[in-house]
Amino acid sequence: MEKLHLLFVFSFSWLASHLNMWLRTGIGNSFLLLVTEMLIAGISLLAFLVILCFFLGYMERKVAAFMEIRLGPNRVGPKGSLQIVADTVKLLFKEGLTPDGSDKFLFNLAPFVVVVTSMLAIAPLAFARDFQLWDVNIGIFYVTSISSMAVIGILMAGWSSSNKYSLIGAMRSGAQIVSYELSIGLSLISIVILSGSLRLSDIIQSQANGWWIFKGHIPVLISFIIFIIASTAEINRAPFDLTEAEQELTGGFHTEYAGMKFAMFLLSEYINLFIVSAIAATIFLGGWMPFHIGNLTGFNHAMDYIPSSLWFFGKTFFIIFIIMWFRWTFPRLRIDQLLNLEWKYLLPISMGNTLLVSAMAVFGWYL
Amino acid sequence: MQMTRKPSDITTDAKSGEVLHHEGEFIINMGPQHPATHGVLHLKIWLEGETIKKIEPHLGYIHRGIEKMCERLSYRQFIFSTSRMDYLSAHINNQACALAVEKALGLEVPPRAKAIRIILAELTRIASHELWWACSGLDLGGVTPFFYAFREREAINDIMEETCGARLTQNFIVPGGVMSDLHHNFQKRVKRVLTQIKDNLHEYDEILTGNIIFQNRLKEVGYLSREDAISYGCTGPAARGSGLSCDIRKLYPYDGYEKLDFDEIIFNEGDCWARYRVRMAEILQSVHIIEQLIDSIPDGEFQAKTKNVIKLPKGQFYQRVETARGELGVFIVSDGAATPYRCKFRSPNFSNLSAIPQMAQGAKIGDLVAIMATVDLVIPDIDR
Amino acid sequence: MVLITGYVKMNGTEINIKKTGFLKEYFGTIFTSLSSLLTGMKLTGYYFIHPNKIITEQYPDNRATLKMAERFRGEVTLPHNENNEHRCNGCQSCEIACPNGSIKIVTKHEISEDGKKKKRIDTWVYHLEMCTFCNLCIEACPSKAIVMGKKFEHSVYDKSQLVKILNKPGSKVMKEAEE
Amino acid sequence: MNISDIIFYLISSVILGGALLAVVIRHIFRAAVFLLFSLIGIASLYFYLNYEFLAAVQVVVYVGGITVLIIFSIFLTADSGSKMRKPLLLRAMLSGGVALLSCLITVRLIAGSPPYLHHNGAIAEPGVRNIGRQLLSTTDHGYILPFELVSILLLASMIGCIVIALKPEPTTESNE
Repeated sequence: MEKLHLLFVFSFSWLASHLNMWLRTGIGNSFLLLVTEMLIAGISLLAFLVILCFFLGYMERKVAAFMEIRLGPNRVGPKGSLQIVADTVKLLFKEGLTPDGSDKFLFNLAPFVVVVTSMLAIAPLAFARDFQLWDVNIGIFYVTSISSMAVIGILMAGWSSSNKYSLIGAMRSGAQIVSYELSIGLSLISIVILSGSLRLSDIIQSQANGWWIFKGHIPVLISFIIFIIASTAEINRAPFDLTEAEQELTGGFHTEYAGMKFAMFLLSEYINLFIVSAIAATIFLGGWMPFHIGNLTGFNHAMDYIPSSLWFFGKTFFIIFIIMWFRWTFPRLRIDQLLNLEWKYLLPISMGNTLLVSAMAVFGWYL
Repeated sequence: MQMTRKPSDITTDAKSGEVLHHEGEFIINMGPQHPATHGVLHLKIWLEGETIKKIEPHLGYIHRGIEKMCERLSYRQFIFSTSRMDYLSAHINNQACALAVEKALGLEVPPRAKAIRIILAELTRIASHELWWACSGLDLGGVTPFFYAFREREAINDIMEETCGARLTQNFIVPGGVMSDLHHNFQKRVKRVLTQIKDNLHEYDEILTGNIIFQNRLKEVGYLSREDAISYGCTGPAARGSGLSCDIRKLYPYDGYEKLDFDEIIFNEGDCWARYRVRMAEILQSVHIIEQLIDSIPDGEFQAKTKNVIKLPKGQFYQRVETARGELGVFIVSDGAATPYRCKFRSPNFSNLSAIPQMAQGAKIGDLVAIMATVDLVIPDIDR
Repeated sequence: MVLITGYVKMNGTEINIKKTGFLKEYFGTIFTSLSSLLTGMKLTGYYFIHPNKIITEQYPDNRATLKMAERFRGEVTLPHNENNEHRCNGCQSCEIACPNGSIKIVTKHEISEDGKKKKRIDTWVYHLEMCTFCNLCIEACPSKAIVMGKKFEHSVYDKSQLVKILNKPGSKVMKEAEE
Repeated sequence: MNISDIIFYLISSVILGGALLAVVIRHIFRAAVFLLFSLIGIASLYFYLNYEFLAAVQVVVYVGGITVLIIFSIFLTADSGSKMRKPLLLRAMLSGGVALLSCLITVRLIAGSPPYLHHNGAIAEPGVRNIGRQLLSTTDHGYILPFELVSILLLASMIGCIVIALKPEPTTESNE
């Protein structure tokens, strides 16, 4: 029966525990065991990120194409699915130019800083039931703190290129990320207040009887919307892509980058996109928690049979799709409008919303 | 904290002593290769932060000497070269040249040719405005509208290809009429395109016109007063957005525009949003004009009889038309020979460009892109 | 519908923004702007789930079925019939009509059976790289010898390949087209 | 030497090396970046000691907040790209002396108090709830005062940035 269940529900936690057992029997030394496990986790994470970026790149092109009544990539591989691989190969073989007047040390460091900061934030994410790299007790706070570092890589890239467009792009990104962090923090805090913990696994567990977006009524819905808007701005995607602003700044902070160094910015953009969507899915949509309706046990049971990883990725890609949908619909904001939107609309509303949520938490007005 | 500027903060030119820039100012060269200049225009921009203090347009990157070239081409030949000026209203440029020659010769154009010319000119105007709409969406960061507009524009270009043989630089007009008669599919396809445009125009409004981000990018940006529009010589939608009545089709009708019912679109706000609405309304006006003509194209000749070698009488001849971007004037000085003695084009974009520094005073870089988008510059027309 | 009312500077002209009470305006703008954004998303979403509306032409794949318009100006051609005859009698009207000298007709004098000297073309040189496809040569040709071809894929690796000789070797002028 | 020692010395060398380079290097932007490395090193030391909350605060306040403000003010100063001139010998010696003195005091403090270094891992894992209570309580071990002081630090750096960024209004061009 247990075996049968596993056939239906492919479980990452089962895989992880068995791997752990196997390694434990094979390697006696605890230090070596730790190193091996870290290596396995790191390599599989890297492989996952690369595959994820390939997929997201393909998805973005196809979403864009279908929204723009065209076909998108359809030559390389089946339905053009290998187009992004071809592009990566092209970028790999391109010359990694370093401009003459640039600060060469910082110029070459910046892409790595950007990628590393985005990769760090992936550690506490729960990909499936009991499958988490690092269940740190300050999960959410950790992610926000790491994402506050992201701006530094962009500032470094923009400044060290010694290109005026890059510099303007970097300045814009600084103003943008620093201010939108506030809204993100406040919208996350509303869920932290309701669930009473910063630990991601606790937050997911608190949604066992219903996702926060359903349990939390309108205030949580508002903070969800604010989170989506602010995180779109935080990861510099259209309509908030003022740092790149192709038509204004010819590429913004990465104007001077080419080849692999440019690919790293692209990589970090997609990782960031995945992370904010995963966080939104975890915090508001219950992470890997399946969808349950009240006392419909039959329906709930059927939902339980869908693997938890599928739930997580389904929700995450739903939010990724929404953010892509934004990008391929809206024109770009101007810098002062961007700041006005944050300081005059999102921040006051999310502050008031936090008050409402606190009241909800104090009086137990949720489910 | 009032402080006087130190002399060391000002950089001056070593030779002329001219003040080049002040401390804290930031000079950016926008173009000649820049995604938003739509061609090889170079704008030298003095910035303070992101605010524009001064703009200096630098021209000449695509100067081909079309005016000089025209002086060695015969009156039949020189029409084609004007297609390469404002390539988005190539047909209307050709029409201007032909009209100038006809005016000089006192040639009467058959009514069928006139009707064909007007229909094609209005189709060109619609196609040009579609492209402008697509590009202004693109300039402001929305990529998707671009493809929606190109869907209709392609249909118009297909009609052009079928009747004129070319999609963009048609060269369908000859002195005294048009080159050949309409294709037998023409009326059917034009009607289909008109319904397609009218059916799809609401999508344009949904994705861009009604969009709050787009509106805020255009409203109260790039103000040009009516007085400034006059003194800079602005014409076309750029000036009509400032409340200046300057539609040549109304003021100096040609080729039978006087018999048609259409409105001159004027908005008084003078900002980018007004210029945007002028063009959007003009699409509908052009559709209206074509609808009046398409079922009642007169029968008869499509070309008046002209001599093999056209020689203009001695004198000076000027003809203006309304292109998609404003007033195009063709000035021909003839010494009685088979080629013009002097040929001069008054192009709308050159004058409209000169108003951009005025419009962009105190604007941001993002606003400059919006201004460039709504003025709708075609760079080869500036340089000629 | 003014979501962001900052940056009100219009060279001294004042703009009157209607005052309808702060809260009403504040939340009104939020709702109107959100609805305007959702309208746009509805449109793109509609096209996303309607792939049958895609307008892309699969160009290199549809070569077999691709049909150019009958008046399409691809290149100047000099049609020959099955007896290797063309209609050009070398009058050079097209060469004169061409605005940018992309046609060069080299003529020779042929002595016909009845002993008369006749002008015949030797080589009909067409510079495709200079041609602007303005159709003036076709218009000018009195004997309708040249027509516009439909071929449009002209890209070559060497510019010299674009200089074409249109009359086939050994070709003659048709009887009915002489003079 | 076991693995935790190796990690400790690695992190410490990043902190010390970053700090030293931040002081010595004469490119102002690079100095800021090395300062950043040093601060990240301190954060990772906290992580290493399982003080996650403190580490995250370190990242948010110092790396995400103060360093970004410093970098911004560097942007706004004129010659951020050129090398700074060499400091006066006297000043360099003076600051070196101060650094040495404070280093000695720290060593003396560590040597004279219960040994920190002999603990492996965390002394205690402070929960977020406890930290919150402690931070905002006014009882014996409450930290409301240091908490407020930290905010003053942020305020000070923000005001500093504004002062640098605020260009004096020129009088010569005011009526152009």
